[in-house]
Amino acid sequence: MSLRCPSTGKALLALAAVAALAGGCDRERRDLGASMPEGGPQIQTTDLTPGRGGVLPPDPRGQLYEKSAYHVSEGSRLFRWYNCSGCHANGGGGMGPALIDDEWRYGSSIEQIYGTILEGRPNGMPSFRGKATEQQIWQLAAYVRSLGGETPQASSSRREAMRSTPPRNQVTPPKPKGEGAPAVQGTAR
Amino acid sequence: MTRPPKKTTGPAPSPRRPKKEATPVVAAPVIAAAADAQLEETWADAPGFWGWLTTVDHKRIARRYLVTAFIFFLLAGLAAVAMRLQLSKPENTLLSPARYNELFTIHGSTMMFIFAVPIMEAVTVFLIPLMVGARALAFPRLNAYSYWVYLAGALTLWIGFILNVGPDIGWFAYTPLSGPEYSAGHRADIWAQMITFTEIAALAVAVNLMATILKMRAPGMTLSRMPLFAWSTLVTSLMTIFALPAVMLASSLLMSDRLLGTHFYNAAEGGDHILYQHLFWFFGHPEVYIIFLPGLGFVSMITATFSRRPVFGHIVMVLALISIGFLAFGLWVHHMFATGLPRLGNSFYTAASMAIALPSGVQIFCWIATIWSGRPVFKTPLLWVIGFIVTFVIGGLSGVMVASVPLDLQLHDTYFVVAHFHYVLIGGAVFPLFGAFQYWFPKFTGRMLSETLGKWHFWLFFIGFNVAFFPMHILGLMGMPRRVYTYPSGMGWERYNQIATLGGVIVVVSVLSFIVNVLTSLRRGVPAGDNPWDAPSLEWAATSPPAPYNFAHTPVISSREPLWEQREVLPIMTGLSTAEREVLVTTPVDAEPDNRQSSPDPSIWPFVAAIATTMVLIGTIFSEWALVWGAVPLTIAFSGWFWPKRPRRGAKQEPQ
Amino acid sequence: MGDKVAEPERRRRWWWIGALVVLLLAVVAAVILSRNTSSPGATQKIASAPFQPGAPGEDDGQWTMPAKDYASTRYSALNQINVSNVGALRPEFTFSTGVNKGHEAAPIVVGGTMYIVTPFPNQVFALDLTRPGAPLKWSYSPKPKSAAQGVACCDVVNRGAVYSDGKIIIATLDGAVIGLNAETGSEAWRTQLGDINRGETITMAPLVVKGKVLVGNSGGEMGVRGWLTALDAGSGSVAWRAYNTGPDKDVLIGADFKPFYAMDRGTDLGVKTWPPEAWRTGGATVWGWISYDPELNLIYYGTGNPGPWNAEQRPGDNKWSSGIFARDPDTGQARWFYQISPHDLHDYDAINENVLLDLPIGGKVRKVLVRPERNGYVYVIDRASGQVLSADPFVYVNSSQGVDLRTGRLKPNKDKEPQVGKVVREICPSANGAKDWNPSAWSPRTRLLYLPHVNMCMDWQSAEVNYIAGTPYVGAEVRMYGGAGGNRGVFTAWDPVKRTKAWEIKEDLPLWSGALATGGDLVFYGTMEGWFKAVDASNGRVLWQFKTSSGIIGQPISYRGPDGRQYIAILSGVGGWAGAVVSGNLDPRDPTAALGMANATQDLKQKTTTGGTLYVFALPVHR
Amino acid sequence: MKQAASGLIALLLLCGCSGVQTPLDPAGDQAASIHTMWNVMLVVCSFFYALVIGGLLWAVVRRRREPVPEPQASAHDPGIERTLAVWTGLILAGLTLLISWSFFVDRSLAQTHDDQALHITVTGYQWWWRVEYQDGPVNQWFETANEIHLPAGRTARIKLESGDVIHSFWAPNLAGKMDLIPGRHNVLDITPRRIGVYRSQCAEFCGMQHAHMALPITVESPEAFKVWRAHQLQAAKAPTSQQEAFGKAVFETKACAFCHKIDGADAGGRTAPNLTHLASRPSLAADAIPYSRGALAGWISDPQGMKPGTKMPNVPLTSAESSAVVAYLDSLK
Repeated sequence: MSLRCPSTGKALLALAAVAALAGGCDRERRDLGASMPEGGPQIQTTDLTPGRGGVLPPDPRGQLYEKSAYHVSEGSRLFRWYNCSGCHANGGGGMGPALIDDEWRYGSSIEQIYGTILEGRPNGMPSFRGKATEQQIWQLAAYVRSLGGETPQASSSRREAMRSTPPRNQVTPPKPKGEGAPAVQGTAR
Repeated sequence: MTRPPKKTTGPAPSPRRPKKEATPVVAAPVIAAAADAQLEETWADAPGFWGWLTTVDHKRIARRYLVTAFIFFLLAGLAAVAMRLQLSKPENTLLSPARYNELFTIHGSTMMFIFAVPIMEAVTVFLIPLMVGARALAFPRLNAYSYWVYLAGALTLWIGFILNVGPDIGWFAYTPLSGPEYSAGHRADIWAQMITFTEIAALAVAVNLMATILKMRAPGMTLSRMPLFAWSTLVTSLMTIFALPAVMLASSLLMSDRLLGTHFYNAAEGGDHILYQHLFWFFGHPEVYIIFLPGLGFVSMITATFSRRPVFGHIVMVLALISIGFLAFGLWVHHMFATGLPRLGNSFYTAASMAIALPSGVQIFCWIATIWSGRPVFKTPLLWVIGFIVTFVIGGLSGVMVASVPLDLQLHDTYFVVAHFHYVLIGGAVFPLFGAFQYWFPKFTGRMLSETLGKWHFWLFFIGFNVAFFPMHILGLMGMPRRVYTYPSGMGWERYNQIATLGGVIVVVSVLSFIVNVLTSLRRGVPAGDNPWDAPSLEWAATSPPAPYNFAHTPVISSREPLWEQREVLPIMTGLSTAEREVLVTTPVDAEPDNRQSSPDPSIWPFVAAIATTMVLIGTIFSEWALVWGAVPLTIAFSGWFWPKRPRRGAKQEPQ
Repeated sequence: MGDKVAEPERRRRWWWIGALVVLLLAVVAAVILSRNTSSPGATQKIASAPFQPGAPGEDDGQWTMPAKDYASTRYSALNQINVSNVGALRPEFTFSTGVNKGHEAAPIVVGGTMYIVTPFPNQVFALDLTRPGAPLKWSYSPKPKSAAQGVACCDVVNRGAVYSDGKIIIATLDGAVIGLNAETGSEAWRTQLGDINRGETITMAPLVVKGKVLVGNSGGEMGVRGWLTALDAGSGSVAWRAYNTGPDKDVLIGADFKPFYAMDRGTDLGVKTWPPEAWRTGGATVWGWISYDPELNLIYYGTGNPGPWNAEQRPGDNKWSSGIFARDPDTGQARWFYQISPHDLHDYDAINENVLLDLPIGGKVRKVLVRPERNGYVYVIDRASGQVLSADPFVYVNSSQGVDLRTGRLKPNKDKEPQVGKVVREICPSANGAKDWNPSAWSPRTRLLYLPHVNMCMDWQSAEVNYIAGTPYVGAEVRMYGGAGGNRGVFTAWDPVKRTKAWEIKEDLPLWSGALATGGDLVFYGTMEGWFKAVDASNGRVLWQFKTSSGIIGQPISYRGPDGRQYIAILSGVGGWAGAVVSGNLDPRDPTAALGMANATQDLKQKTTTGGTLYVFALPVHR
Repeated sequence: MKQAASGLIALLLLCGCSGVQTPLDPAGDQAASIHTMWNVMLVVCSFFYALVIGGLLWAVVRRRREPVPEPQASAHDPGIERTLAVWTGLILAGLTLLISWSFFVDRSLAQTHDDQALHITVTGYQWWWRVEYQDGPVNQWFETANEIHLPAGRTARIKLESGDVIHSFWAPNLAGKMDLIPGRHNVLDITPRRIGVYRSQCAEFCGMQHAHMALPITVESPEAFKVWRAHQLQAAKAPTSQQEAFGKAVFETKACAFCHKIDGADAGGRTAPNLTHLASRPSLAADAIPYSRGALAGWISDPQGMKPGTKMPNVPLTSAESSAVVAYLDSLK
């Protein structure tokens, strides 16, 4: 169990030496309706890029939404409001595929999940283009990432409703980072 | 009006272990200068920063508490000013809602947990050993540990605030808003751990004070001869010990709901949000009495000294204090009248809440009667007492008003209640506190505070306070709810909010004048001598500032006002070792000397234990395993702390 | 008799008492055992089910509709395979459909050809039975829209085709009904009925009555407005459509609508028993079984659950959901309706099969409709008037407290009523019901109804839900688990006259396959692990079983092949709601997955994999 | 010192007696009985305060010119002890009066039950109110948001539920407040008497926009109420102009229909206010802004600007789409 907010955690521990803690912890930052560069991220569903290069750099906004507890919790609210939980339940799946396992048919990076929500997928995933706003799709993608255990849990994974996904410490050890379906990882592998 | 400093005469010969029925020895032979030097060396701290870290002298730690608590009082005051500026005009955009919610949370939490309780305990920790004639507190190292844990808690909250991770859920943090669903991230966890920190510190001090008062009073200071200040501290400590665990339980259960997925406060799975409110307010109401009961102790001491006569109806005052102590635990539900609890039950709590007006009414009568039958000397401390009576009674009466269920359904969570508790807490605790500063500053520092600046400070504070908070009664009656970051125009609230903001500014000016008074008096204040006010209680028998061992020889008490009864010479008792740190333990009721107890030496271990406690508590915010791995440093620190003391190598000197 | 009696004396007395007790026990056991084996007179013949050939000779050996006949008995009179020789049964040929989803269809046999329909993409295969190994004669792929998979609540299933004068008629997942020429497989006509953007799909097997193809939509979980449509079998044009919510003119309720109970009488109840506008997204879909009584000229079918599952969002009786309609097939006009679960709280769709029988009740033979219902009761209803003659639980039920036969109303159990923001625990039976769509079979020989069903309970929490067309409109989180005894499936033989259970077989996994009763006094069913079993119709002893490649949720059939031998056919391929964990590759760590079913089938992934194979069994040729 | 005290009491009396959100201007039975309780409380407490301040002033002024004597031992003074006994008796009498008065007022509040009461369910959400009228047959029930209409003279029995955190329903001119707590079912009886528009505001801290969570309560004559009620039962008016039709299309196809509900349009969202009769409401966004077409346009274009942190996102609409939606919503009287 890594300390999720390593810089702040250590800083708080060394209380005696109160260093200048610049930058702080953006886990909690709430930029309400802040103006973000418009237009969604570049989306690439496959790892195959003919010829050399072609691996897309990660979209900076992805990190911002994924790491922010506020945005992930807003994403979990929208996951219920927009009836995603109707098909995906609390991550286990139903009509739609499971989101808490590590099989990603269309890629597990936040940009690819953004693309899946925006454009929909042929086998039954509806397209939310023009329905959910851009920030909402980012928030939903960040929440789906946290469901899949790809990002640190925003807060306890307990839901107001039934304890559907086990609390963090009872989740079986983190899933092996298997290849799974095509996943465009930002970092060079 | 300075009196010749009283010289404590030297030790009289007496058998090595005073017998059970040792009669106070009257003769006061010449001081053995050598004994004093020996005591000085035994009770001295290590020099420099290491000494500062390892000291267990209750006076140094109390000063540290005072300064730290006062700094956080200023910070919370600035938060209050920022809130007042935001509320000065309707639909203001000075502060964003998120920032305003963080500010009112940190203002409330700091004032309640980090300023009020600790500063009252600081003053009592400094004075109680002196007042009961003891050389030190019962558990000096526990006192040192409590300061460091308190400091850690205060810094957790404020560093969280600076890093924009601060709580924004109110000082009460009701679930489900503070629960995992509606408070993402660690804002609420930081609040919950701050509670655990500050409550550990407060419990430690309460235990310390009770033990000191009950077991270490000077011989002859029977319960009936104990000063009222000691009584109020005793009752406060008792209430602390019973009330604080409730909030620690509430915040720990909240933490386990948030991080472990338990369902204590999850209505869906059988939990209950009202459980949180019961646990919190079972602590919440005794907490406000814990804050202003020491204030009543200050008022009693100041009134007696400046009316030149003991407080009228000592027995009645003590009974009033004790009954407040018990009644305080019987009326917490008046904070929850609007939650839909059974109506008949609420009426019982109305009766209990109103019943507290009886003991406070009696106390007010006794103070006025003391002033009436004494010859009041209008020094600044007495001004603060008079200001206290004027303000606190308004707060008490508005308290009686909101105690009634139907009326509370209109006034609950409005600015009327904000006015009520500021009148009761500032009136009941801060007024006496400033009076106490003015009164005991000479004893703390050896210099007098200036009377003119003191009077400026009082009048500015009195006017500023009433201008700031009285209009809030009206705002509440005009329907303005609490904790709103802004309000619509056209409701008629603008005028009163502007007046309140103006009052706030005046209060800031008055506090500045107080700071100036303190800083200048520290250097250029008139040297105070032992008893500048010719006060009756025992602390004025020690030097100003008192020696590390407080009294060379433990005084023997034969009346409630020792320095007024034995005006010339104070009988003393000998027999405590000067080569080792020793304190006298006496029987609880009759203060008969019982045995001698060795008092722990200065040590770094309390500080290390506090660091270990901090690591555990901060760690649990991020992962539950910190509870497990944190046990290792804790064990090391506490075993180091309680490691048995090696007897001093040198020859054991025969005690004088 | 104090303790002064000598020690040995007392010990001897104890000996006497012990012996006596043992003797007594032996007698009691004998009595119990004897009663059990008394088979209910295997052969005494009283008037068997109407319009149903009694003697094996009369059975045409065909299987032209999934329920075998209009009375939905699923009884084949063929008895070449019987209790004595079933042990030798072995697979004659197999056929892989190439689809890995839930195979709920019943193979259809007409003349020398067998027709099977696969789950999405709903391919139709015609197998030539006259030639060894039954090679493929023709195949037809309707190419339904793939997005339809996103609005199919409980696996992309299809319950089979139907044959009618030269045509094979199927329904596709994206809501089209297609008539195919039975000989060539060419498309005769294709009519689009459902709209996937409103959440409508079709999974049921159509039924052809007097030249009209009757088919209904599914999508109760998507806020669809349920209907039953009749198409002309020849041209595919819509003859009439009866909605199950809304004003009387939409529901085809007219002058001759005479429901038996007062609660179902009134004008425009399809609007009045809903909050304003809520009936437009009120569910009551038709995705189950239809029966037809030629004498009374009435079709009988059930309506699905009201939408959304969160009952607080739709106060009122929510007419005409969770009930049984009787209509005139020619005009569609309703004759009577009985609401089984008014204001249904637990998703008990009333779409199960209606077995039309003539049973001796109260001293005289009455035309009844036997309905083993999802809410846990076996209803015996007079199919002329709609009067409920009896309703007896065949599983442990605590979600309701029985049916008040005077008013016909189901008595709900107050403390099992779900609330928003509160988890209500241990509601039995679970949302999929005591027995879901998988049809039972009736044997006129043993006069027992064979029910393949489940034994499961659930925790339920309601929640507010937005209606967004084309997305799920459920509003509840459910967590199911095995009921008392831990076994999640039961195969029960039920005697509708004595209204008691004759015998039962406890199965580990939920039973999701149909049942088949044959003249050879055998009953066939399949388990979700893939075992295809034949049991003795009289006492339930398992006489033969065969492990197929995947879990069985299909409907077994029996037919006489061109070579005169009796064949048994079954489609194996796990899926459906119960098998969603495997067919949808879900993650059982989330107990609310697949609408709560994942929690009850956490071990299914270890016990079966997906698949899609037709198995046809027969006895070895006489040596 | 004496003038200051009496001045304070005077200020208390004359404060804002009329207002749309004050307990001092009761317009309903419950608020009226509480108002009498307030007056009694004020009188009794002022009396005691006057005594205390009088005693204090006297004690302070009495011997201030005399020389400071030596501190004497505590003399036994029977005169003061008798005064203390009187003072204690006075306090006991005062408390008994207040406690019993409060008990009887509370009993009267708890007892109001009226079998033909109006049944309303108010559900509190983070930062708006759903109001459901549940009288008569089920298809006569209807739902509105952020406003309540009450017929004068008829008791309304309001069931209080919460959809997320704790809120508190408080209409000071009509009745005391009652919390909305998830997992609990509280009930509040209101019997309005005087016709007028009063304001109710959430009184329990419920998060970022706790300040903007209010709703206007219109008390009207029973006839006017019947007209209003019949109007609310009708579905939304079909768009008349082409722009309104385009606005309806935009509303149904963009994000609006995901959360909002309009009976008569293809929009069934339930987690946001029902907009079927939006234009007939006195205010927008839980009484954050008084209703006007311009305010509606401003709100739709930038809700985060007006009410930061609200759950309504800034939906990107072209100016034509936005003005069409505003035209359509403004037509929903």
